[in-house]
Amino acid sequence: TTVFERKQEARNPFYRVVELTDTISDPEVWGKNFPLQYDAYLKTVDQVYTRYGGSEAVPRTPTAVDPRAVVAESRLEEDPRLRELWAGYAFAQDFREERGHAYMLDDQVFTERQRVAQQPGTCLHCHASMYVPYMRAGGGDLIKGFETLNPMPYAEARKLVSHPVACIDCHDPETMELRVTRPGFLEGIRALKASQNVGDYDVNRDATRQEMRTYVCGQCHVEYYFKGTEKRLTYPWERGLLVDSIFAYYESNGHKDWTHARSGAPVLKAQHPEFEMYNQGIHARSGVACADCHMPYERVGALKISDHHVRSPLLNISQACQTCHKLSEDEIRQRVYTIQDRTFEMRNIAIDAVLDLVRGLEQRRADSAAPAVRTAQRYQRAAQFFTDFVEAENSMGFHADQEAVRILGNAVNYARLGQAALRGEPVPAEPLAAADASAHRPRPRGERPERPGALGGEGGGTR
Amino acid sequence: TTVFERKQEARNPFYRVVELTDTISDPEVWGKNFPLQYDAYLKTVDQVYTRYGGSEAVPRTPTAVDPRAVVAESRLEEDPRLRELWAGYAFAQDFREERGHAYMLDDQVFTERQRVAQQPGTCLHCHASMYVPYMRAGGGDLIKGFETLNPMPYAEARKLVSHPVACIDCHDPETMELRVTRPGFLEGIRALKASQNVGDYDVNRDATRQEMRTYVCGQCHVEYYFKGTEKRLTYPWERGLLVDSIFAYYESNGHKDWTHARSGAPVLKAQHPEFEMYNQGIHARSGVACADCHMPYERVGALKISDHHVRSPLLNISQACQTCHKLSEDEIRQRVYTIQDRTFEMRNIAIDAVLDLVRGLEQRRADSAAPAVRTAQRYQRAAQFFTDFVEAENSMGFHADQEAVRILGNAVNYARLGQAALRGEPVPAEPLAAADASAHRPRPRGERPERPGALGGEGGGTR
Amino acid sequence: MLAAAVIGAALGLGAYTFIYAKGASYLSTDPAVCANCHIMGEHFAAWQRSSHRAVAGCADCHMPHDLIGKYAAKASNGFWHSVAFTTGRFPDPLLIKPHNRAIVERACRDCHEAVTAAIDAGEGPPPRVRAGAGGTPTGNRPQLHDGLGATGEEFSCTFCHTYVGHWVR
Ligand code: HEC
Ligand code: HEC
Ligand code: HEC
Ligand code: HEC
Ligand code: HEC
Ligand code: HEC
Ligand code: HEC
Ligand code: HEC
Ligand code: HEC
Ligand code: HEC
Ligand code: HEC
Ligand code: HEC
Ligand code: HEC
Ligand code: HEC
Ligand SMILES: [Ca+2]
Ligand SMILES: [Ca+2]
Repeated sequence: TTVFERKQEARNPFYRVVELTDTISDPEVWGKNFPLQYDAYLKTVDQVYTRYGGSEAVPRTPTAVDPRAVVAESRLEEDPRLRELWAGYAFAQDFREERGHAYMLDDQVFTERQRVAQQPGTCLHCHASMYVPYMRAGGGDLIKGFETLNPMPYAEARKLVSHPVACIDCHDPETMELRVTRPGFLEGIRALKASQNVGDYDVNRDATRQEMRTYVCGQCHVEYYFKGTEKRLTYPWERGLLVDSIFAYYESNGHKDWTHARSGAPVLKAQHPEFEMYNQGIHARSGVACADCHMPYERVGALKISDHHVRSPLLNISQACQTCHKLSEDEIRQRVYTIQDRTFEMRNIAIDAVLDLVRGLEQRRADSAAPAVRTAQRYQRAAQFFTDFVEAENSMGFHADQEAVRILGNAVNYARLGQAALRGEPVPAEPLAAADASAHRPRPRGERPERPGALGGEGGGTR
Repeated sequence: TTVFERKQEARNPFYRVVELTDTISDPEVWGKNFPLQYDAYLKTVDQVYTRYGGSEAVPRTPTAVDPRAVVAESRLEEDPRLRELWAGYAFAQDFREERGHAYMLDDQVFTERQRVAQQPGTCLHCHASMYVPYMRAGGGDLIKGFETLNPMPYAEARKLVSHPVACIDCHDPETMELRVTRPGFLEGIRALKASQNVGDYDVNRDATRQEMRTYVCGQCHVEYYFKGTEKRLTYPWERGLLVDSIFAYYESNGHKDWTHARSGAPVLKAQHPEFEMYNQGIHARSGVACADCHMPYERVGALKISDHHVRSPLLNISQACQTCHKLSEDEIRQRVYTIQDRTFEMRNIAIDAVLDLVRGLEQRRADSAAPAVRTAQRYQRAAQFFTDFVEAENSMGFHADQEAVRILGNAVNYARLGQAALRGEPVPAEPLAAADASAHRPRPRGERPERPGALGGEGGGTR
Repeated sequence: MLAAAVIGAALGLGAYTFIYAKGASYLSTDPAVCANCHIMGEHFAAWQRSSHRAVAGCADCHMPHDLIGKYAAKASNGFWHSVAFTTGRFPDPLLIKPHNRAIVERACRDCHEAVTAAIDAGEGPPPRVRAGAGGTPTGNRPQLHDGLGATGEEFSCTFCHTYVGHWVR
């Protein structure tokens, strides 16, 4: 190519080959207008791993029930403690490292978690291109379609979808502007904003472009649960995004994901709270969006486009980080690993702590009615959720480094208090009260008036 | 090059009024040549507090034993738990928020810690201008002077000094270049470098200018202990600066600061490990020095000079932070408080955890010979040191936010294991082994080879 | 021989671009012409919002202030940037090269020596060689000292004042 051509290129970003409408799910069609983005999008089949992320391509012999020839590594084999941690729940059966978007539909269909438990159509909300299917099922009403698919048996609902997340799920076909198409997020963010006294929040109307670069990911990379018999997908954000607020929410409605097989406690499982954790981190605070790191702008010829090969930024450090951090790739990688290794250390300590409590409770299964045991169970519920909140989050602490370790520190403390409860020692009835229930609470320093005028003492500076 | 040679290149900003020599401690004399720095230096008598730092000017009626009319707030009154934490040690008697350099000598002389315990001359190393006194006592040999003063009774050694830290302690009188004058740091950093396979390290010869901007502070803002009967001031860095390495060092030589009055455990007290913590933080990693934040450049007239009013950067955000962080003062302050509040929360949890263990041990004082109790005591020693390492560090976590919380998380875990030991449950004999002693240690992910070539799976991108 | 061919090609190519793409603009001092290359665009935009827009143009910071050096650097940068631009082979995002950073460092001082006289020795002996590195402060930001050795500056203005020219973050 010559500079001349490059100057041409710069003037017209793409050629409109086909007319895109609001009913075309197939990304291949969209790809005709946007070949560069489409080619990158297809690359999400690649499997490359980093120290804690990416994914490992593990070959397997396809079977009738599971035709996959390659899967991602099993997290259960990597750390058998997880089977004990989730005893009695489908996750103890099969839990793997997540991989690229291209696999989302297959991996959901063929996970053994489908065989050990009856899953609802709700699952598809985050594992397929749902915009068109929802609109169809709802006769043009997205929410109605959502409500129709949720309660369906998974297998039945599965027949209505045909692609993993596709262009139409994040883009308006006419303007190509970003848009949120997921009822779960539309309702979740609205509840969150309401808790911040922002009424009637409509993300597609009120969000800034930079916010949208995060919200489109927040459609799926969040903690969730199925509400009631309608199995309505719900994001527990009514009280805020902090793990403490989310746990308080579950305490208030008494929701449990399952009863722990060994301790008998009514427990919770956190799932991929990337959006929630990211929001506690320095990058969110600095206005950096998911897309800035996971879909960084790349120079293709004269064009700057968003890299649609969504993946670990550690596999693309120069574009993902060096725009803002003028450091060597190696130094940047080391900074991430330093943060992740610290988190990994505390994660391991926290899992041990929870399991110690579980074993203590197991020995007391007989008198599980005893108040002491009941209280200890509540502490397990807290310790377990807090531990899981970091374990299930996929950046191994990077998205909010100090917060991740704060959460794990609290988890260890809940486990400690649970064991104390088992011993019949007095502990706060409410785990969430523990952090504030210190015997000798110091005068909160924060409450001192800020910065009074300077006051010269007698000094000694020159004596 | 020297400040004076700079004359050739530009208008020399300084008028050489007096001839400075290596025997002039009095900063007032130096101030004749450098009035701007001297005026700022005198300002360290100001007392202004921030949420967790600065200091509060508390008036008191002078007495014969303690003539101070103003002191800093008592940390013991602020958080009475500290009396229990340090039961049996001088710190349980009197421990205050630290204030400006101008007070260092008086505050050391008049603290009640002097009355409840016999202190050695070593104390002065970091509380006075020592260069000239050491040189005198050593007949021109700094180390000899150091060794002479250390074992002296404090009151006697006190007579040999006359100023708080002064210009001569950080500057070469001829070139005005920074220099390290403290034997404790000279020997400590040399031991540290040796552990990193850097032989014969001479800080004044080998350090870069930017490093010196940190090392002059590292002369005093560090963890320390008095070695042997010679009371030699020693910085425990032989194995590294991490709290884990420092604790391992104390385990290896069996050093204890005192025997805990309530648990009978041989415990340690960490003191102001600013240098150690800072080195685990992102700023150290980015090459930012103590002086960059605590002595930022300021424009005075036509000149920019270093602000010698050493203080909390939160009292001077525009100079200390805004050159690198283009954010509002308010946003910067909030970022610091967010980090500090998280650290403060975990600090409070950790102190409670340690005290729970202490009470458990107290009830078992009778059979303190029992192996279970002995083990529990070792865990108290670990939990207590880790907790103190953050409690005693003066930035409330800011210098290394994630590391501070990791340390506290480990402290809570040590307390938990100590209580388990008391119950006779099996725990690792070595507290430091606990973090690695997990029953089911996952395959360290780090050990997977880094980034193998991409491998395309069967995908499903367009199915 | 092969090498020669490659160089020859590079020369031809470079020369072509140099002329066509107003590579000659490197010999001018009008910021707009640096922006001629779209990849310089964001810097141009950022510079227009910077504290120096009114007082220093690209060349004031990126070109040596003495005549010979100025044209040498312009020619070399102009030529190589042209080659790189045409072949499309260059890092994205751009990272300043040590020798060019040294030029910038020098430029700061040329304009601000009076202000910084008290804190900066200006040109002097090469900076102390750092023993050890490891976890030591400056050890992890190599580029902080890259190029400084070349001019003998003891420390880097841009370490703190990265924003002055054009902050593209
Ligand atoms: C400042 C950069 C940055 C931002 C912003 C960011 N991430 Fe990440 N993310 C990372 C890094 C670094 C990792 C760790 C990757 C690794 O360990 O290989 C990561 C990991 C992940 C992973 C696991 C990736 C893998 O390879 O297994 C997911 C999923 C993820 N992030 C989603 C998100 C979402 C959703 C958001 C926004 C809510 C977000 N990230 C915001 C940098 C970022
Ligand atoms: C709120 C969105 C959402 C819902 C609802 C959801 N998932 Fe996922 N799922 C994700 C995200 C995001 C990932 C990737 C991150 C991760 O694996 O933690 C994922 C990963 C997976 C994986 C691959 C990793 C693993 O866990 O082995 C499987 C399998 C899976 N989901 C199955 C299901 C099933 C079954 C359901 C319904 C019970 C379901 N998902 C519901 C968002 C969701
Ligand atoms: C998971 C969400 C997601 C999916 C799926 C997705 N995109 Fe994007 N796309 C984005 C984001 C985020 C941006 C950046 C938008 C911005 O900066 O405002 C973007 C930008 C674009 C742009 C604008 C130019 C650019 O590259 O920044 C085009 C064109 C585009 N996408 C096409 C596609 C096509 C074609 C597909 C399907 C093959 C697709 N996108 C699938 C999230 C997505
Ligand atoms: C429709 C739901 C959905 C949306 C929208 C979505 N993701 Fe994902 N994402 C998933 C699922 C499900 C997986 C796991 C797929 C699997 O393991 O089979 C995943 C996996 C990932 C991974 C892991 C890749 C790897 O190699 O481990 C990253 C990183 C990621 N997503 C980032 C993002 C970002 C950034 C956005 C927004 C630009 C986004 N996702 C939007 C559902 C979604
Ligand atoms: C769009 C700009 C931007 C991008 C892209 C970006 N960062 Fe940052 N990063 C920041 C800002 C802003 C801060 C906060 C500190 C500051 O104000 O300088 C920060 C802080 C950090 C810190 C220090 C905070 C901590 O937790 O220790 C690390 C480490 C970091 N970033 C790593 C990364 C990595 C790795 C990537 C790429 C995956 C990345 N950043 C991408 C802007 C960015
Ligand atoms: C990046 C900026 C930065 C660097 C570098 C830094 N500090 Fe600090 N330091 C702070 C902040 C912010 C605080 C919190 C002040 C407050 O809470 O009011 C602090 C607090 C302190 C305090 C307590 C101050 C008070 O007002 O009570 C001391 C002592 C201290 N630092 C010493 C050091 C030493 C010694 C070094 C180098 C080894 C260092 N700092 C490096 C920013 C920094
Ligand atoms: C000779 C020992 C010594 C040296 C060298 C030293 N300090 Fe201090 N520093 C002290 C002592 C002792 C105090 C406490 C004084 C008191 O409370 O009476 C103190 C207090 C402080 C405070 C707290 C001020 C406040 O308002 O709470 C800060 C900040 C501080 N030093 C920073 C530094 C920095 C930065 C350097 C290097 C540029 C440095 N110190 C060098 C011994 C030293
Ligand atoms: C290695 C250097 C060093 C040595 C040795 C040292 N100090 Fe300090 N001292 C400091 C620093 C730095 C501070 C300010 C930071 C802080 O208070 O945590 C300080 C603060 C103090 C304070 C004011 C705050 C408080 O604790 O009430 C007193 C009093 C004090 N020291 C007494 C002593 C006594 C008595 C000794 C000897 C037993 C001693 N110091 C030995 C460095 C030292
Ligand atoms: C606790 C350490 C410390 C003490 C005490 C100290 N200085 Fe400094 N001084 C510094 C540091 C750090 C710098 C910055 C040096 C550099 O950037 O290389 C400095 C720089 C200077 C400079 C060079 C110009 C400038 O402002 O950067 C002069 C002159 C100076 N100090 C004079 C004095 C005088 C006079 C006193 C006594 C009144 C004094 N200093 C006390 C640490 C100290
Ligand atoms: C000389 C430059 C410099 C100075 C001065 C400086 N910083 Fe930083 N700061 C950095 C760098 C570099 C990073 C690492 C992130 C990055 O690479 O952008 C950082 C990161 C941070 C972060 C994010 C890391 C975290 O732990 O969350 C905060 C918060 C921060 N700085 C606050 C401050 C405050 C407050 C001050 C003043 C007391 C200050 N900084 C002074 C350069 C500086
Ligand atoms: C006031 C001084 C100043 C001016 C004026 C200036 N620059 Fe720079 N430039 C710098 C500095 C400093 C850096 C190095 C930034 C870094 O990496 O720390 C730089 C780096 C660069 C880089 C390398 C990429 C990067 O971001 O580091 C490019 C390209 C660049 N400048 C182009 C320009 C252009 C084009 C102009 C005019 C529109 C310009 N500069 C004007 C100071 C300046
Ligand atoms: C012919 C197109 C073109 C013009 C005109 C141009 N640049 Fe560049 N510039 C480039 C390219 C291509 C690169 C990347 C070269 C590389 O990094 O290998 C670059 C890189 C740079 C860099 C960073 C890399 C380095 O070599 O340090 C700086 C600084 C820079 N240019 C400054 C300028 C300034 C100042 C001007 C105007 C006087 C200018 N450029 C005009 C094409 C151009
Ligand atoms: C062509 C002359 C020139 C060059 C080259 C130059 N400056 Fe300046 N600079 C000025 C002038 C004129 C001002 C505005 C008047 C003043 O504040 O002194 C200024 C202002 C500043 C300011 C104060 C405003 C601000 O942005 O905070 C800083 C800091 C500064 N320059 C640093 C630098 C640095 C660092 C470099 C090199 C990367 C540099 N300058 C290069 C002339 C120059
Ligand atoms: C360690 C950080 C640091 C370094 C290195 C540094 N500066 Fe500064 N500079 C500052 C700070 C802080 C200020 C004060 C800003 C203020 O007063 O608000 C400043 C102020 C200035 C000003 C005056 C701005 C005004 O108020 O008009 C100029 C000009 C300047 N610096 C240029 C330089 C030059 C040239 C160099 C290299 C020789 C340099 N600086 C090196 C931190 C630094
Ligand atoms: Ca993964
Ligand atoms: Ca203080």
